[in-house]
Amino acid sequence: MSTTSESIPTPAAARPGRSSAQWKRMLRMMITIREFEHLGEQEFRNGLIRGYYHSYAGQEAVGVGMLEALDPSHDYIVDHYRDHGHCLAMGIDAEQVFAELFGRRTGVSKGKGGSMHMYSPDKHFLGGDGIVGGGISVAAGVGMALKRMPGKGLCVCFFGDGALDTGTFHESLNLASLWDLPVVFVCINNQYSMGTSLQRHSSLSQLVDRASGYGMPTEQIDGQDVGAVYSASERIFAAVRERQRPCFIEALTYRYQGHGIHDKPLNYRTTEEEEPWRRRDPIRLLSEKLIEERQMTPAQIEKMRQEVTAELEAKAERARQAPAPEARELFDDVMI
Amino acid sequence: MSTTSESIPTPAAARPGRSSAQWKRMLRMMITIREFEHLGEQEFRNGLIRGYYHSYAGQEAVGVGMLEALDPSHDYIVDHYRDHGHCLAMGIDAEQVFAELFGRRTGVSKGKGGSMHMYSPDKHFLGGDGIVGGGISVAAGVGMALKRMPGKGLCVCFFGDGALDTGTFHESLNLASLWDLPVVFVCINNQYSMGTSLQRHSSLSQLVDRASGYGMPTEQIDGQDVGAVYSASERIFAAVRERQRPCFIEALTYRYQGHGIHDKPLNYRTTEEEEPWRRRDPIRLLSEKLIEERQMTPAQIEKMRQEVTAELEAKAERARQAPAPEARELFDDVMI
Amino acid sequence: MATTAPAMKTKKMSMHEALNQALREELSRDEKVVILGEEVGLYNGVHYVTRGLYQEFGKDRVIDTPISEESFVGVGVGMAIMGFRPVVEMMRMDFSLRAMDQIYNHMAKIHYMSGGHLKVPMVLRGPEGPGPNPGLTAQHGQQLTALFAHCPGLRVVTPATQHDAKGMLKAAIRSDDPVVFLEPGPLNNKQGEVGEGEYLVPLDRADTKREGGDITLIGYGASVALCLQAARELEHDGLSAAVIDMRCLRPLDMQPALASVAKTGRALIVEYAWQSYGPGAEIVARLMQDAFWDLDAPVGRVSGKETPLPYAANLEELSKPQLDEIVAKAKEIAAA
Amino acid sequence: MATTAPAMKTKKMSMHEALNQALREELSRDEKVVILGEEVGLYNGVHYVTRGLYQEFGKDRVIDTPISEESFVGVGVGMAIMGFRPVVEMMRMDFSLRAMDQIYNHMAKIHYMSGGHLKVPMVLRGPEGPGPNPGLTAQHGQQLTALFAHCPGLRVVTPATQHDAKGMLKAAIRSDDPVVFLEPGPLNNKQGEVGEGEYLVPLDRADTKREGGDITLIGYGASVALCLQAARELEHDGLSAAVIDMRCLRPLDMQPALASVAKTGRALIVEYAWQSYGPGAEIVARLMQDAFWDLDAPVGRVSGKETPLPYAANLEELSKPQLDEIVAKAKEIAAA
Ligand SMILES: Cc1ncc(C[n+]2csc(CCOP(=O)(O)OP(=O)(O)O)c2C)c(N)n1
Ligand SMILES: Cc1ncc(C[n+]2csc(CCOP(=O)(O)OP(=O)(O)O)c2C)c(N)n1
Ligand SMILES: [Mg+2]
Ligand SMILES: [Mg+2]
Repeated sequence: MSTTSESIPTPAAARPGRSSAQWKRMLRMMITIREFEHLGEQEFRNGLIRGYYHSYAGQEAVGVGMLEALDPSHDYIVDHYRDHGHCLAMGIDAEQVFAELFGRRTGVSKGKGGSMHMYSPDKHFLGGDGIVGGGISVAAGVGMALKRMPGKGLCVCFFGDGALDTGTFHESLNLASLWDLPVVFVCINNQYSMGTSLQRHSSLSQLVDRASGYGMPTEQIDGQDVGAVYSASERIFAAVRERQRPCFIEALTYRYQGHGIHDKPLNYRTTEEEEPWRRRDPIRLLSEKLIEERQMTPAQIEKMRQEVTAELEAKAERARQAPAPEARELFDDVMI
Repeated sequence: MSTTSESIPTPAAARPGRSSAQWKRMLRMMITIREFEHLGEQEFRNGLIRGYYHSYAGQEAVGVGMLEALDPSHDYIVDHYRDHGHCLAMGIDAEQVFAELFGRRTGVSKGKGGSMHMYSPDKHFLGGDGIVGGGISVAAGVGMALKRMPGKGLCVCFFGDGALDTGTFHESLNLASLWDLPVVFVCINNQYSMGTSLQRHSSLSQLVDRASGYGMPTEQIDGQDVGAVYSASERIFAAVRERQRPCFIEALTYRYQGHGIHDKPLNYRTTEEEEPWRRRDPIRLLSEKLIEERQMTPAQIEKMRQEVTAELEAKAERARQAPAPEARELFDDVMI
Repeated sequence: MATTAPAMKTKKMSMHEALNQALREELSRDEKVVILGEEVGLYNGVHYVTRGLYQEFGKDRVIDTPISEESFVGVGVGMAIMGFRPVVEMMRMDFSLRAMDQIYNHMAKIHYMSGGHLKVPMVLRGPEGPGPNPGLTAQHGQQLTALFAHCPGLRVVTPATQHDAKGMLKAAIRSDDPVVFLEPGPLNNKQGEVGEGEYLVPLDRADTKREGGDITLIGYGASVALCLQAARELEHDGLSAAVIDMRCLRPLDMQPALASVAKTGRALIVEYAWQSYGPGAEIVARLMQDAFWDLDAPVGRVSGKETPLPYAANLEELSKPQLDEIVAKAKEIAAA
Repeated sequence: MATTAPAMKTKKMSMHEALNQALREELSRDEKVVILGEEVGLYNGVHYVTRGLYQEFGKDRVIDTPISEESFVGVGVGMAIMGFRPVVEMMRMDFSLRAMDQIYNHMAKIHYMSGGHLKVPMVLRGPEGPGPNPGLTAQHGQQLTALFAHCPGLRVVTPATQHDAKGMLKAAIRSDDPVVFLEPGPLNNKQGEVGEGEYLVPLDRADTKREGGDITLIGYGASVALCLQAARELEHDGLSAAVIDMRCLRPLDMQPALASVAKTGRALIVEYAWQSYGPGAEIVARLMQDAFWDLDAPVGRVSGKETPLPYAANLEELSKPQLDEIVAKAKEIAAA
């Protein structure tokens, strides 16, 4: 058994520095996600997407920085329902994600899953999940599997601040610590559980403190700064791999849109509250850094954005043209 | 929101000192429970009691010390399945408890509930519960009610160390803290969750640490020393009443018998491990203190034990003679 | 108590408005009534049922909860045994899967286990099935009616009209039994006439929605509207169909269905639930038992397709009971 | 695959020994098989099913879990989607109420939601119903069969003989579908002949246990023995009763029951489950659909009484399906 006072060490294996190509890749991915969500929300309003739409806009640095640090051949992720951004960052083709949202059989879940239920085992993406906290124990199970497999793979599990109120979060952290599992539990603290602010749903304001009862290292990170996320993730992943022990990360961020597409956040929060977060927009922060360091010019960034948008629009169009599932597919894959 | 570093203050209202009568009452109750369980286990072996039998032997000081500090007209308790001792300490007639165990209609639950499902709202005893952790949220609900009622009543909720592994424990502590409920959560840490030692089921060995994520005061108490339990309870209950905030208590103790009557604890623990706990037997500790302080002689204590046993045997006999429920009662109280 | 007293003044409104009226009237009438649930307060309720109540009755009567379904159902149980009348909302009934232990083992059983000493006058309510909006997908649009209806100790009801929704919810809140009140999701936003002011609709009476001589169509919740539609279609084919709204599933009132089948000799059950082991099976079994000698043809069932709810629009539509299926099946049964 | 190949060498053993053999053989055969559950390891299993396996296969294959049912079922799901074959024990199936979200929303649906990309080859198993020992009371002796059988995506099976128990559990472990394997509690300690060595019993075939010309008695799990007893009694009255063991409840194999009813024209379902919305209702509904014209009398049901399981010995006994009830009902149906 371990104590709560552990901190996460920097193991020898942590890779130093990053290349310009890497910064640009991360910028491009963040822009891709932002523009993807923008197009997606439009298509929802056009009626092509139905049901739920949970935008990742504003939170891009968390997923992009963290998944950039993965070992793509051995690591896995288990996600919650706000999953489009993580799909893209895991390398799933945007066309397949659009196709899923449009209910096409070319979708990543063959049109059966929809927005919250994307799956791509090929890309080591083991699902969005519509149940708050529903994936946390599944991630522990993936950790159990990885521990029994070669390659020192780890599992990154994403969930929101609201998920800390579900019992399974606590059960799973206890299991992961007790069993020494290589799982990184990542709470994306965007300050709200649907329309309920942190103050109104959590007994403690620092969510790292709510994960303090399991003898695993915890760390709060700046979820707006993709570089900070990446550095912390590299260090933490290396430690988890080496020690074969779980850890808990709280990434501080903010969602720009409502909880889902029908939600109007100004019903429960103010523009004054939003403003400082928007000033520290993750895309803006990285853009400014790259401009300042003369790695990119504003024009180059704008060109990147336009390229990304054009590419996404083409993919969306191909997804639109793809066929719906055939009626007989209704009963496929209920059982084997 | 509060921080985790709160400690429990001593409010002005805490009553000082205790009378000799009080010590004797607590001793008598601890002996009553010990002898009750002894008789009960015998009756199980005789076939009169069926199903489950979870003995409280060894843990008497926790319930007796704590419930002695209650305000019987306003406070309530919600219990787990190891509930015979708490029933007696709440003033339920042993005859009714025996009758329940014997499946008689004069039982405290009319013979419908059995060992784990004793209920006596008159005595403010709101149930044993067969589901580990099942009563914890119910206790939070009782706290919600008490908060809306006059009298500054509080709810004491008992559960074992194993219950800390259930999600609902964590959910309920968050709710109780968020909503400022007058609930005292008492973990009776008897070192085992059935046959699984603390080390094998809990990621942390100090259970107070596992309750540290909810912004409520926590305290570890010596569950073998009824005086210590009583003093701590008086102080803590007064604070909970005054502040209208929950708190968490870990009472360190040990169960002498197996988990249930069929369990042989020496299959998973040793007499060497048991020995120091038996040396600090709660009845022995208090007896020694009273003898030392010349409040009682050994002969008086032995006499007390004999009286208690005779009384219990008479009650058991009356319970044996009581009628079983009538067949038509099978369908009574399914619905109103 | 008549469902639509002809003399009653009515007003057109949606089902969520009718439910909202019921809650408002009961909150005003009895201060022991409280509402608990996710986003029921400040956010005004995701499906609008609690709209305005937080503003009107304040945060101590309309209580926003964290995402802790198991435990806030338990809080409801705790308040109920203390004499309050909690109305606990599941944002969607799917999430009650998290609370099944509290529902089955506590809410339903405490009255019996306590030998009738405790009552649990609470209501668990929320929308079920594939609606109001399309695209709810597999974890949000299930109709789990049968899970509740199977459990002794619960009353389980589901209204099919706006008028019944109001009168039945008021009756549910006043019931001393625990009630599971299932709101047909597909009807949430649908308009209908609702009686003004005070009236109750009994919780143990099925309702004949339409008389007919050739076949009896039997539905509950959202499928009653399908039955009525089918009955109109069948008229064109010269078939006169009765429509029975089962409305009260536990205890199940078979009287109107039996009376109708005595005339028609033929029956078809229509339901959104999955067929195998769904509520329709029990209705068939009861017709087998009590109407066998009246039947001129086997009773049929048209149910939801036995798959998780798929996302793609065409598959989702196919997964629901189809009007043409119902009509075709009714004709087949009538011709047999 | 025949259930009892006449040529097979058999040995007399209890059902828990048969299950234990199945587990041992599968653990030896396939290193992807792991066992998870409370007290399954060091403690040797509360109902002896996992006896000796921890010693033989070690703590990485036979894994003791804390009391975290929701989450260790989720761990099973996570391991299964990674290619392991977890066998997750519920100490009693009652406790699976804590895990219903994982069972319904994850274990059962991931295959479908992922468009078939992921498989969930896991087994959830444990004892259900009022046994092996008496006095289990309301929260420990429920038969919740119907809750599982209603859920698309699951296979749900329950053996009635020691021989089937072994062969079906082995088949369940090798199935690529998620399987809920319900062990009849009342049979756990009962002896019977079990085939030696390797054999599988299919998961989609009901079984004719006895041929008969006058009435078809239909049971599943523990009630099959009651049917056989009743059939012997009925012989004295000159009635020849067939007995069908439904065994595979999802998908439900009606073929043997239909074949028998085609001969007898009369049927009676016997079950321990609560009648309303219980498994028997679906069997009746399927007979209505596919055997209506063969039936000479309404199909009857003798079920568990619709109350929480009471404690008192006489009431507990009355709450179960009674032999004389079955015989009387069978005679009534045969005479109708
Ligand atoms: C068990 C369960 N309860 C309720 C919901 C409805 N719901 C969906 S998301 C959500 C809020 C979750 O907030 P958070 O975990 O902070 O994630 P975020 O949306 O902020 O990313 C709620 C209440 C659900 N999906 N599952
Ligand atoms: C939800 C649930 N899971 C499992 C069980 C079986 N069970 C009963 S008591 C117990 C151990 C509990 O230990 P602890 O909470 O420490 O209480 P103690 O018995 O030591 O007083 C277990 C596993 C149960 N009753 N409920
Ligand atoms: Mg959030
Ligand atoms: Mg313990």
